[in-house]
Amino acid sequence: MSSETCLLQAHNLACERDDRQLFRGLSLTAHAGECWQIVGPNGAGKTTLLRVLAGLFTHYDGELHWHLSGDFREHLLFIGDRPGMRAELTPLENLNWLNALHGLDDADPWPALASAGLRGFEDVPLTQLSAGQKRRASLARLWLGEQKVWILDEPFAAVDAAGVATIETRLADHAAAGGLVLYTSHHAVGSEVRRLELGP
Amino acid sequence: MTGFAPTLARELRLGLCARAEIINPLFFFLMVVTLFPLGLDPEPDLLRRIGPGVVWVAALLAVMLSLDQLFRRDYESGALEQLLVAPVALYFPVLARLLGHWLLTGLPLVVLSPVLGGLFALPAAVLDELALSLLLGTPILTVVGAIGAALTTGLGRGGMLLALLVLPLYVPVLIFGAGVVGRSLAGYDVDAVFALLGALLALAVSLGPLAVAAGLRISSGD
Amino acid sequence: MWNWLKKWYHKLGSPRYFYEITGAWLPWVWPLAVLTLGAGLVWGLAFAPPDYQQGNSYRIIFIHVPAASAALLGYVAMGVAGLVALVWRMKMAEIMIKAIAPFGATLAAIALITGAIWGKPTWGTWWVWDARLTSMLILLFLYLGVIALQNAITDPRQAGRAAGLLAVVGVINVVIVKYSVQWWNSLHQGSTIRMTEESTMPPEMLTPLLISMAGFYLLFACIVLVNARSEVLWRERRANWVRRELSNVL
Amino acid sequence: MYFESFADFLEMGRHGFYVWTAYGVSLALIVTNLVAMVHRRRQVRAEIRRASRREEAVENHPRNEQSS
Repeated sequence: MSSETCLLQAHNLACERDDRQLFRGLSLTAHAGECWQIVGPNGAGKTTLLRVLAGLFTHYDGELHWHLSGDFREHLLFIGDRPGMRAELTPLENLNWLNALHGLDDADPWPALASAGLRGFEDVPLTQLSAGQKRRASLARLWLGEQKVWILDEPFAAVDAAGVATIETRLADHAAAGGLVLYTSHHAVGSEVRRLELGP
Repeated sequence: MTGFAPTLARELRLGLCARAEIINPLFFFLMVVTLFPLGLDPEPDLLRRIGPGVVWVAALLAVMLSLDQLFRRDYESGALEQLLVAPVALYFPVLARLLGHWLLTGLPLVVLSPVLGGLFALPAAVLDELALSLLLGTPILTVVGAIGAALTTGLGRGGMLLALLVLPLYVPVLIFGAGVVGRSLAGYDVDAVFALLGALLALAVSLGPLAVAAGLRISSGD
Repeated sequence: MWNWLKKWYHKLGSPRYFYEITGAWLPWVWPLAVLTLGAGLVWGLAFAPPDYQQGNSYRIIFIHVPAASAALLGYVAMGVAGLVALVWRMKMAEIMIKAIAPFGATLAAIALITGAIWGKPTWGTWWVWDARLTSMLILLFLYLGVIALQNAITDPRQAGRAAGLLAVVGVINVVIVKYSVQWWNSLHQGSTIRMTEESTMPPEMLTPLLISMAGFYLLFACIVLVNARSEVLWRERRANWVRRELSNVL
Repeated sequence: MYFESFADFLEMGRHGFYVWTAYGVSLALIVTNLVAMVHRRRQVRAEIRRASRREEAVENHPRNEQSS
């Protein structure tokens, strides 16, 4: 992987949360086209690391550089452990809001929701959807934007086997198309996924 | 692409489907105001003197209580996280959020205030000044209260803490707001006080959302 | 001068250096504070002449005015520390807010209590809705707000930054409150009831007042520095310089 | 010294009660702060020493399965 496709350089990251050392001396160089699986026992700081990479959590030591043009958040799709959507609203309303925030005004949420397996549930308030369906609603964004970097926290949680397969192929396609995927899960996507171990 | 319009649209939609959030502050406002004549003495001269102050304190408490849950569901659902990760200056979505919330809670108080003014035997001439003072004042209360709400979002039950943080910040607004009607009842000219309220409003609208944005970042772990 | 200030700003910004340098200052500042405060109060209580109108009750001024001005100065300092904590993300600034708040609130309470007690012989009532006393009451609530917020948040960094933001907003509010309360006060009972302005005081009363003011500021500085140093040790307890510092010091 | 005698100093022409109450309350509040300050200082130092002693104990002779 040549250096100019290097998207992320993290050097000697260390994070302490509530008096516990989560991780220390963590370095990571990620290039376009790669898919990173972040593994580690519960409480090892996987979610915290994702939030550090997404710029949501800034109390860490060490250096972190995104080699992306302009505001790195323009190229970032972050789906955290929470759905990121208001339960009172329908997937359509939520996605329209999220698209507008990311300047994707022309992106059509209908096909994306269909690919995420929510055909027929597009305008049902999230409160009436199952946990798996709620997860699919937030994962519908994988088919919406053209953000280069995806940071996903447990994307396969509460998703059935069929859903796992579709998401898996989507992640692989995105990496193959020159994107970068960083996700936490115990489920490996394809053979050449790179693993980042956290924990003691 | 400032995120203002979509957030305002979303906020109004959210507000309308959670109708209780609109009605509760209104009922609270009505009830608190009716307590005073019961607790004191319904004699018109007394009511006229305490009227503006009572209406203003009730409005102030109603706005503050409606703010306690302002960002909580956004925080718990992760929507707040998405707002922080979006490539957008937080000022605009926050301003839209506050405007939406004010339209659903502050404005109804303004519309209702002449009725309550009547309960306190306030002369008709003063009622429009009361309404105007609330029209200028309630947005300030919303913005300043939102700073406290942003800071207590991450905490479980912010209620009492929010009051402790925000009530001292409400004092100048209360003094000038209630003072307007008091002064005009006493026959003085009140343009200067309206100007002061307007100045506070300008300060709140311009700097407030920045403080709210900073508060939201801090509450979500920044 | 400017880069001298910047040098000190960065040096004091590092908790370890702050701990060491203030450790050297404290043995000198403590006696200075006690002496100045003692001298100011004793002079004001025993040697200054009584006020021709109020008699001896005005001697309360030697504790009321210094406490009030130190409380206000403390809040402004907290506001500045809050700004530094937010903009430059300096850990030391957060620690300073935590160190200033408790004694600042105490000083505001002292100013209130002494002001109220002073009102009794002078105007016959325990509480007077005087502009300065009312502003001091609101300042006390602002202090309590910062302390309450800090205790409500468990994560120290988050608590520090949240308190910092509240302190910055509070400082802006203190200025507005001061003028709005003065306007409100002039509105309702005219300005007949006013605490004696210290500027019109004769020198034999003004000198002890200024000395006890200096005494209060020094005492405030000492308490803040000691609290800040304890907080530095606690926040840096995982660092080995803290372990070394404590292991050889018995 | 403005006052003739120490008793007169305490009396302060019928204002003594107010002056000394004000000073007494203020002194009490200041002393509480000083006591809290010293207590916090000792508590922090003791806790850190205890923590470092505990860690040394674990490092020197780990008592769990590694040693068996």
